[in-house]
Formats: sequence, C-alpha cells, structure tokens
Amino acid sequence: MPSGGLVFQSVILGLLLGGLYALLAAGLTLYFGIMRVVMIAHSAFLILAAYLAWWSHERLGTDPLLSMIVTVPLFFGAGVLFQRLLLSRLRPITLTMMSVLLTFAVALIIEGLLGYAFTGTQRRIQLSYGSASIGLFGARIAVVKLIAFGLAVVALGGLYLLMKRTTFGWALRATIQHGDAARLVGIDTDRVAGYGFGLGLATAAVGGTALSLDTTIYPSLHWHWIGPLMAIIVVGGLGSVPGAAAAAVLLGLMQSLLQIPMGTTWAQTIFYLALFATLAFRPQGFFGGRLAQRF
Amino acid sequence: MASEIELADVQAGYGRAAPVLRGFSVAVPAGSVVCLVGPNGAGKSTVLKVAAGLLRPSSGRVLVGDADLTGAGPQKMLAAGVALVLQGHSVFREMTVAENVLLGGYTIKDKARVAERAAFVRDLFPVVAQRWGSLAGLLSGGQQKQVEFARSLMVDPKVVLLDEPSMGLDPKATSTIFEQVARMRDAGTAVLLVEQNARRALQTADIGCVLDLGRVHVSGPAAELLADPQLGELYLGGKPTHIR
Amino acid sequence: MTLESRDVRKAFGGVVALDGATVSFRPGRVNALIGPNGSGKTTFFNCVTGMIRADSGRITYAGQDITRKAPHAIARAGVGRTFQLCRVFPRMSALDNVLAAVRPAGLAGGLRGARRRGEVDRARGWLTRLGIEHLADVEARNMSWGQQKLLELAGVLMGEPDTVLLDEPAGGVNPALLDRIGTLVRELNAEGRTFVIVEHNMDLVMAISDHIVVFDRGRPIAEGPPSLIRTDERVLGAYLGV
Amino acid sequence: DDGGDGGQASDDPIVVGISLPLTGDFSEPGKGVQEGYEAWAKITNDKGGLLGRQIELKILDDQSNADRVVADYEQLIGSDKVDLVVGPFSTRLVVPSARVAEEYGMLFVEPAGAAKEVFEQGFKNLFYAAPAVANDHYNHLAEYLIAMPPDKRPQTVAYAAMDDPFAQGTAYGLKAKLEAAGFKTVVDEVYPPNTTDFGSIAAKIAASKADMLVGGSQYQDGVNLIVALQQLAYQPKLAAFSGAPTNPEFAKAIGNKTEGVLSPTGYTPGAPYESNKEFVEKFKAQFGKEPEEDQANAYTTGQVVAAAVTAAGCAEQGDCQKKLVDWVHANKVETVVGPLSWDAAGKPQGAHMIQQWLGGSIKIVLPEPVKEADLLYPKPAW
Amino acid sequence: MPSASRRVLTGLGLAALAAAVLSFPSLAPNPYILSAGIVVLNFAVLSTSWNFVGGFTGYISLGHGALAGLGGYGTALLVTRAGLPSFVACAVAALLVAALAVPIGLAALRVRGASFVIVSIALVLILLLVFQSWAAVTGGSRGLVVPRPFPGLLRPEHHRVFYYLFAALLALALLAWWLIDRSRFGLGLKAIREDEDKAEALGTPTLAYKLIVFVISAGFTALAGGLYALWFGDLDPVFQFSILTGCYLVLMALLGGVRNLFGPFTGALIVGVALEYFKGRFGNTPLHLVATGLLLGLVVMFMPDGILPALGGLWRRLRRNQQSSIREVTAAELRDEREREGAGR
Ligand SMILES: Nc1ncnc2c1ncn2[C@@H]1O[C@H](COP(=O)(O)OP(=O)(O)OP(=O)(O)O)[C@@H](O)[C@H]1O
Ligand SMILES: Nc1ncnc2c1ncn2[C@@H]1O[C@H](COP(=O)(O)OP(=O)(O)OP(=O)(O)O)[C@@H](O)[C@H]1O
Ligand SMILES: CC(C)C[C@H](N)C(=O)O
Ligand SMILES: [Mg+2]
Ligand SMILES: [Mg+2]
Repeated sequence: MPSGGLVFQSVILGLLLGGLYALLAAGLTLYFGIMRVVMIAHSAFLILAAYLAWWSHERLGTDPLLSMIVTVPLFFGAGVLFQRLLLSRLRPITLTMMSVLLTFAVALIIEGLLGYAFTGTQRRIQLSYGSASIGLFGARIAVVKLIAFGLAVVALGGLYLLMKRTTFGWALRATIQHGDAARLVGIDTDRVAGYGFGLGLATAAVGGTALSLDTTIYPSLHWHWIGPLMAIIVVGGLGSVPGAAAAAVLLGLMQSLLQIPMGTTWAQTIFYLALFATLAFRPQGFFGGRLAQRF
Repeated sequence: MASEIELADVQAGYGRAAPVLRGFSVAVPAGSVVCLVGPNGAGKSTVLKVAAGLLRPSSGRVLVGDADLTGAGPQKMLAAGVALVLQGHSVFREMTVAENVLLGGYTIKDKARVAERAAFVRDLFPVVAQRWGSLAGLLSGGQQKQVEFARSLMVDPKVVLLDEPSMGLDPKATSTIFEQVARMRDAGTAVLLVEQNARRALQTADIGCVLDLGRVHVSGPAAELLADPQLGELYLGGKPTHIR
Repeated sequence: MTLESRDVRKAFGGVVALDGATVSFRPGRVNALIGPNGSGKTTFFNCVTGMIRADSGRITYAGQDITRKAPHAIARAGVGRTFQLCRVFPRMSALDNVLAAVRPAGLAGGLRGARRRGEVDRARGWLTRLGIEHLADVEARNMSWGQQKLLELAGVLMGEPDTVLLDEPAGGVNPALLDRIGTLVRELNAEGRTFVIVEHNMDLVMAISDHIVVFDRGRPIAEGPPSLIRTDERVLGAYLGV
Repeated sequence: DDGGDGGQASDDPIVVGISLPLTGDFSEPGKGVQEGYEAWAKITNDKGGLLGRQIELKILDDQSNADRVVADYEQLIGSDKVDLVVGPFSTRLVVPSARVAEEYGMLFVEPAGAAKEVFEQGFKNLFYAAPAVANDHYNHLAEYLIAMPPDKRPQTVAYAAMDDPFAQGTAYGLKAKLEAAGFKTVVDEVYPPNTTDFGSIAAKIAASKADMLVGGSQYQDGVNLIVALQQLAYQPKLAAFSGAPTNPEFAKAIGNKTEGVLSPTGYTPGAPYESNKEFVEKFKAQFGKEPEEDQANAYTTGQVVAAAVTAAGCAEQGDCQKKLVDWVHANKVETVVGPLSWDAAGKPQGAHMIQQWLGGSIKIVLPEPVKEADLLYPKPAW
Repeated sequence: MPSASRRVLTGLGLAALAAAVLSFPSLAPNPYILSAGIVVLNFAVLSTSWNFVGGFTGYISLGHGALAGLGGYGTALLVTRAGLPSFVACAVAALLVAALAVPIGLAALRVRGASFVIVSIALVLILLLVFQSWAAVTGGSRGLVVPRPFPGLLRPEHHRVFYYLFAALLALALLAWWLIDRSRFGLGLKAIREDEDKAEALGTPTLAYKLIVFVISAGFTALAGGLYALWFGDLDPVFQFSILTGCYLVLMALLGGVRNLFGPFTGALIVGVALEYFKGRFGNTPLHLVATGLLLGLVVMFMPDGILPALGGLWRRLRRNQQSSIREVTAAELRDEREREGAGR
C-alpha cells in the first residue's frame, strides 16, 4: 500500500508531466486534426529544438529558455517552407498516406543530422537550478518542471485563442476543409496553410525547449515520443486543442500513479490501452472532436 | 455598354489531357444575366473556374471591366469584384454555419458592414438563421447549398458566377435563388449563370449561351433560345411529360 | 418486396431528422419521396440502407426486418442506392467502377476473375444505356459532375437491385439526358424493378412516378398519385411554395 | 606507421575484423571501445606487430543493431576474409555476433559482453576480456557491507536498474547477496533503456526512505535518477551506481555533489600491472586523455588475442583458430586489468574494484589490498 | 490487341526472374553475399505481405514489423517451450498470429486513414513494452535464442537452405497476391480503398473483406518473421518490434509500386541494396539515416506511384504519344447515333 505522501507526490508529478505532454502534443493536433497531415516528424523537431537549447546553453552559456528567441521563429519559418515546398505538392487524394511517409523521411533526416552533429551521446542541460525544488504540503515540485508546465500553459492558451478567436484561425480551418472555396472567399490559402504548419512547428520549438530543461536528449529519442503523443491526440479527439490538453493531463496523471504499483514499463502501456479503448468506444475521441472521427 | 466580365478566345484544360475549352468567348454586361447551358462535361464549370481565377487558361484573355486579369488568382479576381459559387458542395464542413457565412466577408475590413450583410443573408435564408450554430457539414444537402449561397452574398460583387445554384434545392429555395439573381441584376451586377434547370434559368436570363465540346454552340437572347425546338431537344430537355 | 418503415426516429443531437416516419413503398412502382430541404429524405435513405442506425422504429424489406442489418447485407437483400453527393471510386476507371458492384458469392466466387467477359459486357451495357460508354476507360475523378452522377447510377444498376433508391438523380444532369434517365427508370420499372426517388425536379417527379410521398420535418404529411399531390394544400404550403 | 623493425615483415598485415556500434544507442561506449582497439593496434605495430606482421583493423559500424552486427561479422569473415575477429560492445550485440564467429569456428574475444546470458549460450570460442562478469561487479562491496556491524550498516536498500542485461546484472548481483544477508529490499524498479523522466521512480525511492541506493545504470540514466532524487530532497546513506560515476562528465552533471558516491570498476589507469603503464602513457599520447574502462577492455581484448597468436604462431582463418581457442582456454594472460583466465564458458574469474568519490576525485576503496582510501560511510548529502 | 504475344513475353519475363533468383546462391561469391541475399528476400516477402493490406485497401500499416516479430517470437517459444519441430513451429506460429490478427484487425480496421496509421504504430510500441517487460516468458531484454533447425549444418550451407526457403515463401506470397489482384475479392478491396462507404452500399462486406486480407497479410508476415528467426537465431524485442522495420516495408512497397505484383519485390531489392550501400558509404556516421530519409522523400515527392508504374508510363508514352482518352461527340452526334441504334433494335 503506497503511502499518502507518495500518492500526493505522484499526483503532482503526473500533473506536471501531463502539462508537458499537452504542450508536446499541441502541434500534432494542429497538423493532424486541422490539416489532415500525420506529422511523424513532430517529435523529431521537438528533439531538434531541445538540442538547440542544449547547444546554446553549452556554447554560449545562456539560459536554455533564451534559445526560444531564435528557435521559435526559425521553426515557424521551417514549417512554412516545409508546407509550401513539400506538403502542398502532395496529391490531396493520398495526402494522409504520403504525408506519413514524407514526414517520416524528415524525421530520419533530422535524426541522422543530429547524430552527425552531436553524436549519439545522451545530453542533458546542466542548470544551476536543475535540482532545485519548492515544497508543497510535504511534496516537492522541481523548479524546472514547473517552468516547463508554465510554458505549456502559455503556449496552449495562446494557440487555442488563435484558432478560435482570430480570423487567421478561421481562415486556416477553412483552407483545410475546402481549399477552392477558401480561395473564393479571398483567403490566400497557400500562405495560410504555410503559416498553420509553421505554427505547429513553433509549438515544437517551445515544447522541445521545455523538454530539454529536465530530461536527457539523444538523436533517436523521438521514437520514444511518437507513440504517447499520437495516443494523446486520438484520445483527446483529433484536432481539438482543449481535448488534447485534457487527455494529456489525464494520461500523465494515470501514468504517474500507475507507476507506483506497476513499474515504469507497464505504466507506459496506459497510453496504448487508452488509445484502443478510445477507438473501441468513442472513435471521435473522449474530449471533443466532432466530425473528425473518420478521415 | 462595356462588359463587366469578358472571356475572349479562351483555351483551358486539366493537366496533360486534351484541352476542355477551345476558343471559348463570352461577355457579360453589367446588369445582365448570361446563362450558360450545355451537356454534362461540356466545360461549363471549367468556364467559371477560368473566370474566377481558379484555373489558368493556356491562351486567350480574361477581362474584368477594363483590366486584363488573365492568369490572376482568385484573390485578385475577388478584389476586382468577381465571386464564384462552386458546383457541388463547398461549405467548410467542420465549421459552424456562422463561421461559414462570416468567412464570406473575409475580405471586408469593416466589422459593421460584415454584421449588416450577415443580418441580410440570415433574413434571406431562414435555414441559415435557424442553424446558425451547427456544423455546416451536418446540414442536409439543400441546406448546405443555401449556406454556400448565403456565404457568397456576404460581399456584393460586380460579377457573380454561379455554378448550378439550384441543384438540390427545393422549389421554394430555388425561387429564392432566382429572385435573388434577378435582384442582383437589377442592382447592376453582372451574373454568369450555369444551370441544368435550363428552362427556368433562361426565363430569368437575358442572354443564353449553349456550350458544347468547349466551344460556343449558339448564343443569343435567352427567349430565342427557349423557343428553338432543336436546341430544346438537344440541350434544354423536352417537357418530361411525354415519358410515360 | 415492400419496403416499409414504422415509426422510425432519428435525432442528431438536438435536430430531429426523422420523427416517427411510417411509410410503405410497394413493389413494382416508381415511388417518389419529396419534401423541403432538411425534411429528412436523405436520412431516411441512410436508415433504410443501414448507413446510419435509427434511434427507434422498424424497417422491413420484403417482410424481413432490416433495421439493424449492415449496409452490405441490405444491399445484398436487393436494395441499391445512389448518394446525393454522388460517390464514385475516384481512381478507378468507369468500367471498374461498374464492375465493382458485382458481388461475389462466397470464397470461391470471390476468387473468380473480376473481368470475366460476360460481366464486362454487362457493365459496358449499362454505360451505354446511360450514354457514357465513351468514358469507360477514364478514371472517375476526371469526369464532370454530371458524368459522375450517371456513372454512379450505372454502378448501382449493375448490382441488379430489386429496389433502387435514387437520391436526387437529376441534380446537375443535363435536361436532355434527364429525359433519358426518366425513360430508363420507366423501362427498368417495366422490367420489374421498384424505385424510390428523392428529387426536387417536380417536372420529372410528376412525369415518372406512380406514387408520391411528401415529407416534412421528418415525417410524411401526404401521399398519393401525382395528380392528387399536385393539388394537396399541405404540400403546396410546405413544399411547392405557391 | 613505420615503427621499430616492422619494416622487415614481408608478410601481409594481420587483418582484425571488428563491428562496433559507432552510431545509434550504444555509440558513446562504442567509440570508447574503438579507441581502445586503435590504441592496441598502434602500440603493437609500433613494437613490430604480431609474428612480425602489422596489425590492420577493419572496423564496421553496426548502428547498435543486432541484425547489422551479424551481417557485419558475416561480411568480415565471409567476404573480407579477415584473419581474426574481436567483439563489439554490449551484451545485446555480443550474443548474436558470437554465434557467427562460433559457426565459422573463429576465436571470439570480446570486451563488453558481461551479462551472464553471454556465457549460457554454450559458446566454446568466446572469452570476455575483463576481470568479472556483471553479477560479480559488486562482490567486494557486498562483502564489506555484510561484514559491518548489523546495527551500523544500512538496513533498507532501494534498487533501480535499467532494463538491460548488463545494468540489471550488476544491481541484481549485489541484491542477491545483500538479501541473503538480511538487508531489506524496499524498492526494486526496472526502467526501460529509453526512460528520460525519472520523477516517478525517484518519488518511489524517496518515499521509501531507503538507507542505501543501488543503481544498475549506464551513464545518463544514473545522472537523471540522481537529479530527480535531488529534486525530491532524498538523501541516502550510501549510493552506488554502475557505469555513471566513472564518466568524466559525472561530477558536473549532478552539480558537483558527488561526495561518497560508489561505483564498481574493472579498470583504473593507476593499476600497477606492468603493461598498464605503457598503455596509459601511449594512450595519452595518442588521444590526449586518460583511458577509461571501455578503452581498457578493448585493449585487454587485443592483448588476449595477441598472446594467443604469439603462442600459436599463426593468425588466419581455418585450423589456426582452433589452436588459438585452445590456447586461451589453457592459459592465463597478463593484461592491463591484471592476469585473466577463463572457465569453459569463457567467463573470467575475478572481481571488480569499488571506487568512491572522495574530495572531488574518484578513488579505489575496495578491496583492501589495492585501496587508495577508506570507504566513507555514511555519505554526505547531495 | 496482341494479348497472346504479351502473355508469352510475361511468361518469359517470369521465367527469367525465377532463374535469376534461383541461381543467385551458386553465383554468390561468398556466404556474406548470400546472407545479404536472404535479407533482401526476407524484405521482399515482408513488403509483399504488407502490400496485401497497403496495396489493395490503402490502409497504411506501420506495424507490420511487429507482426513479423510476433511470428519470430512465436516460433522461438514454440520450439523452446513446446518442443515443436522448427518448421512446424513456424507454421503454427503463423497460424496463431493470423488468429491474433482477427481481434487486432477488428479493433484497428474500424478506423480509417490517419487513425489506422496511429493504431498500427501503437501496436508496435505496446508489443515492444510487453515483450520487454514480460521477461519470464519472452526473455525480455536478455533476448531469446532460437535453436538451430539444422544444428549440424555449416553456416554457408545453412544460408543456402534458408535462401531457398525464403524464395519459396516469396513465390507463395506473390501467387496469393496475384490471385487476389485479378479476383472480384480484389476489386472489392480496391473499391474499399477508393470509398469505403460506397463499397459497403454496393454490397461489399467491407469489414469482412478488410479483415480477411489483413489476416492473410498477417499470416504471411508472421511466416516470414518465423523463418527469419530460425535463420537468424537471436531475438531481441528492441529489434523485433521496431517502427523502423515497418517503415522500411512501406518504403519498399511504395518505391516499387503498391499496385504492382512485383512492386514490393523491386522495392526490396533497391532498398536492400541501398541500405547495404549507405552503410558502406557513410560507415560510422548516422548519415545513412539521412540518405534513407532522402530516398524516401524523393520517392514520395516525385514517384508517388512507384518505380514500376513510372517506368510503365514512360514506356507507354514512348510507344504512342499522347492519346486522349475522352472520345469527343457533340450532343447532336450523340443523338444521331442513338437514333441509329434505336432503328437497329
Ligand atoms: N479535375 C479534372 N481533371 C481532368 N479532367 C477534368 C477535370 N474536371 C473536369 N474534367 C473534364 O473536363 C470536361 C469538362 O468538365 P466540366 O466540369 O467543366 O463540365 P461541365 O460542363 O461543368 O459538366 P457538368 O454539367 O456535368 O457539371 C469533362 O470532360 C471532364 O471529364
Ligand atoms: N450526420 C448528421 N448530424 C447532424 N444532423 C444531421 C446529420 N444528417 C442530417 N442531419 C440533419 O437532419 C435533417 C434532415 O437532413 P436530410 O439530409 O435527411 O434532409 P433531406 O431531406 O435529404 O434534405 P435535402 O433535400 O436538402 O437533401 C437536417 O436538418 C440535417 O441538418
Ligand atoms: C492492389 C492493387 C492496388 C493493384 C491493382 N493492380 C490495381 O491497379 O489497382
Ligand atoms: Mg459542372
Ligand atoms: Mg438530401
């Protein structure tokens, strides 16, 4: 029987972890739900961002958070280019399938280049406040995890508002749903789709930085993230940012609590069990996702 | 009087296949309705796509007012006052009716003006008002069509291109559409209408134009076309009563 | 082989699409199903063919309960349909589109060649009858709207259904061809096929149907022969809008 | 290289085939092993080679992948016709590659297959070139702890091991001995090799308030676990990690709070063995740094092979290999990690030393005869 | 149409291909080349097996690597635990995996497109976790050793035997694919690929069809996995349950052309050789990943239908230049024609 203190500590860890998951999955929601693109390379970009954060810290000694000043716009631009130069040239009929393969190719390229540039060695940012923590009713909250959580909240909130409240968000959704019709109401669909993709990658820059604060990174780490992140967006209802956030927090919490009785490896299966349960009982996802179940 | 929109000797097609339009010309003066009829696959929708800038002609010219807009994209065309309602279903399925309609006013900067137009189209199509908050993809076929039409009415363009606007609409809604077409004409808009409901359309139109195999087969005052028995049989359909 | 529905209800969230629809389409007739946009006609077709499941009520075909059957089973029982937003197999040739409607019986039947002489001839026959035989080798996605509509019809007919449900067969079809479709429906009806046609083209409906059912707000409000429907007060009010 | 009297060797060089995980998950230690092999080849060649022939290494990259490592040895033996092969890094790769060597009848000395599984396959040509297999790494520490007065020694122990035959082997070797002596196990966690978040594991360990922590770790996972434990303000009285603490980056990675951390090692640059002085000196000259365990094990592998070749007087595929195998089975070899001999399964017969971070550097504290300092217990806070 | 001469040509081509495949072991200069040939054949069987699902129904599975892994582990466990003879174990394991594919298929095939891709990825990852954690049965990360089916055989001989076994399995898989491709069942599957609801409405029992073809695919995949396990001898969950394997299969099938019988085989040949080449070329840097990625990207961007269709298209274009497939008739001509027909009747 686990002690109350351990359960409480695990709840806190789970919530913090869930927040990070939500941030990491946010971009996927964007491409996948709204743009019908299965972006296998998202986690590779996360790792890339984490590497850039690590590298800037290592080389310049700056706080990894500062690297976002460069990586966010950089990734945004890369996303725009990626969409404009590559994805937009795929045939709509086979977009889903081909995008899987194309982004898979990109993931391989990123992994290979990272390995080439930084070797396969595991890296970790050594922060002066890396092991600092604050107490809360007997439990401890690591400062770095709290920062990552904060980044997640800010990024996700911004994204949600952008998609629901701004003309850009509307235009993006319209572009994806009927390109010709969107062009006919005056939307510059090329640009909008490019920006949409750029936005997704920009979240990867934020997410990767958050990730780098408290974990080890290595080039092939992205494989490790693909499964849980995909599971999160399916459970959350494809294309729904709040849904993905809710699913992420819930799954993070469950994973953290399940580790107490089951250990690390078995606890990871919760993602896939949740995924299968979702598909069996509510293919449109448990949190929102309305028409999205079938595409 | 100068034409609001004119296609001159247009050649256009899809990919490597043989061209669909081969030397097609049409002119729509302001304040008039030109109705394009023709068999399935004749190239009617292709004409409208060229006119709206969705498809770039391989030769020929597209003139809007005095400007030569050959090869301009749909945004430029829209800016020049040309709007197209597509054939089939082109609502944004996973957005609400409200979002669909308001996106029709995407290019309008003035918020008040958008609200005003939205109120206008809600009046015109009761369905739009009733289902304002539901996802457009969940509406019935005819309801979606009405949403599309409402969306295109958010701007009031100089040239309206309509691709079979009455398809799938019940008689009431069909009447609304044709009334609306007449009203637009009266307000000085140039309307290029493609319709398979040809007799009804030609009754509303000023000029009729029969398209076959990518060329103008006949064109002239709508009433004359309606009266021509040969055209009737080939393109407009007889009175179906004789079927039984 | 009567197609009957009893008190069928279907609601989507707050929207009641079918509200206790009880109708009966008798065999050997050309039936029409008309009604304003959003009155539930397509939903009715979807329920009958099993594409969506009714919330309550019962649907029978030839005395058999088909309410909970899978769409393919209903199709095999002899009910074919077209879609309002016409659906074809975009990257298959017109001929293959039609051939795909051949339903193999059992495993052995499934392993038979797909392009056997007799069936290909039959498929070409349907294309010819609908006036698109010249498109036999063209991929469906490269065809115009009306051509696709005709192709879809050819596919359904290839399956030799006893009862054919057509959802707006005239939508976007050239009037000259429309006569042809009308004639074809009558011919096939004479050969013994039953039709249920949803259509807004009143000229066509009045011309070809024996029996008309009028829907409004998810339930029938009138039915009878064309002559009667044309003058029915309720129909005029709800639908024809005179 | 024109070293010594190497010029007089008219024969072809002796080609030694090696597959190494130069990329992928094991690339870090893989590169270390590569350096060890290169140092061995250079040092040997500088002294005139083997049997008067120069040594030429043919190194392939197996991408840390078992399929590839097999293909590599297949290629080295079947296609490139190398004269000798030596092993790759990691138990996971050693087992499949040893099978290839076995089926081609080649001598297979390897630097990194330490888990007990390696010796359970019935290989007759395999030899592990290090003092002890994984399960025996902590033997000296176990003896020491068991010998402590029962009321003074740690009472409860938490184990956290990476799911890897080697890492798990080290922790569980110690666990078996301590449990038998009545130490209570309060946490026993296994985590997959790709784990990057150690929060929950740390929470469990912290909640158990175990006196002693044993980590069956490679490098980074050990660091991550320690940082996660620091975040939770957990302070054990004793902490031992396989792998991590000997890494040069270790101190910085955990904020220099290394005092008292224990680690087993099979090698120390300061070891008194004769060949070691030469090794350390020339290695430094070649690579500009001190050799570590991975480098030393590879070098040891080379030494074993060299001894066999010298004794048997041959180095090529075919019957010669049998002679080499027989020789290694029958003899003891002097190496940089001390004298090594093997049982029939190729298992070495020794134990690892235990090191401890003391005053900012890592010192040998066990066993008594070779110790550089006394073991510090309890360890200060981190 | 010169269909007779075409048939002769096809026959000759097939014979040549078979001869090339079968004579390879005697031509291979050393056992290493032979073993590389086995690897390519294994890839060819796997991607042909994948193509039962991917090619016909358009469901893209990145999880077929896991099915092969199951076949391999199943074979190994049946040999070591149940004491079955090696090849019996392989067949039984394939049957078991095929049976297991029923519930997996029922769960996974309910969802389409992108969701299916995700499910297939999840399948790999969950199996990886299970096989890693359940060490008591699977050996976990310590791996599992598959006893040699022919213990006395020298390695080169061992390779030769397995080469022919793989070639036979490939022939079997190709035959099955060809049979389905030309059948009504196959046409039904292609209809599913194009529009599943429509196919269902036309009377195709789509779920049953998808399930059957998925099970067939799983069975062949597992057979290949089992055979590989017997040949290779060592199983490790990390390599048996890897998304990368699944992705390579897709790459091969796609590269060759998923609509062609020999597409996956062609792809396997190219990718197999390319992987070997990249390894040699980029040696000890991870640039081989970059090269593979670029190859995949180029295929997707410029040859989405695969090499064989691209070559076919080129050939056709060279032979008779640009024919318009749409016959052109005006409405009037059509009417005249119809009248003639009517008169003829
Ligand atoms: N995207 C496309 N790719 C290739 N060919 C096309 C495409 N769209 C249409 N076509 C071909 O171009 C010709 C004209 O098509 P278009 O859609 O303009 O006809 P239409 O007159 O509007 O017919 P309908 O009344 O059936 O809508 C047809 O023969 C059609 O097959
Ligand atoms: N999947 C769905 N989800 C939610 N509402 C739906 C759905 N399908 C139909 N509806 C609603 O049910 C009602 C009936 O729709 P249906 O498509 O049956 O109408 P219809 O009679 O075919 O109209 P039309 O003539 O315009 O095609 C409409 O109000 C529609 O919005
Ligand atoms: C499996 C199928 C994609 C192959 C078939 N030959 C076709 O062209 O459609
Ligand atoms: Mg059209
Ligand atoms: Mg409808």
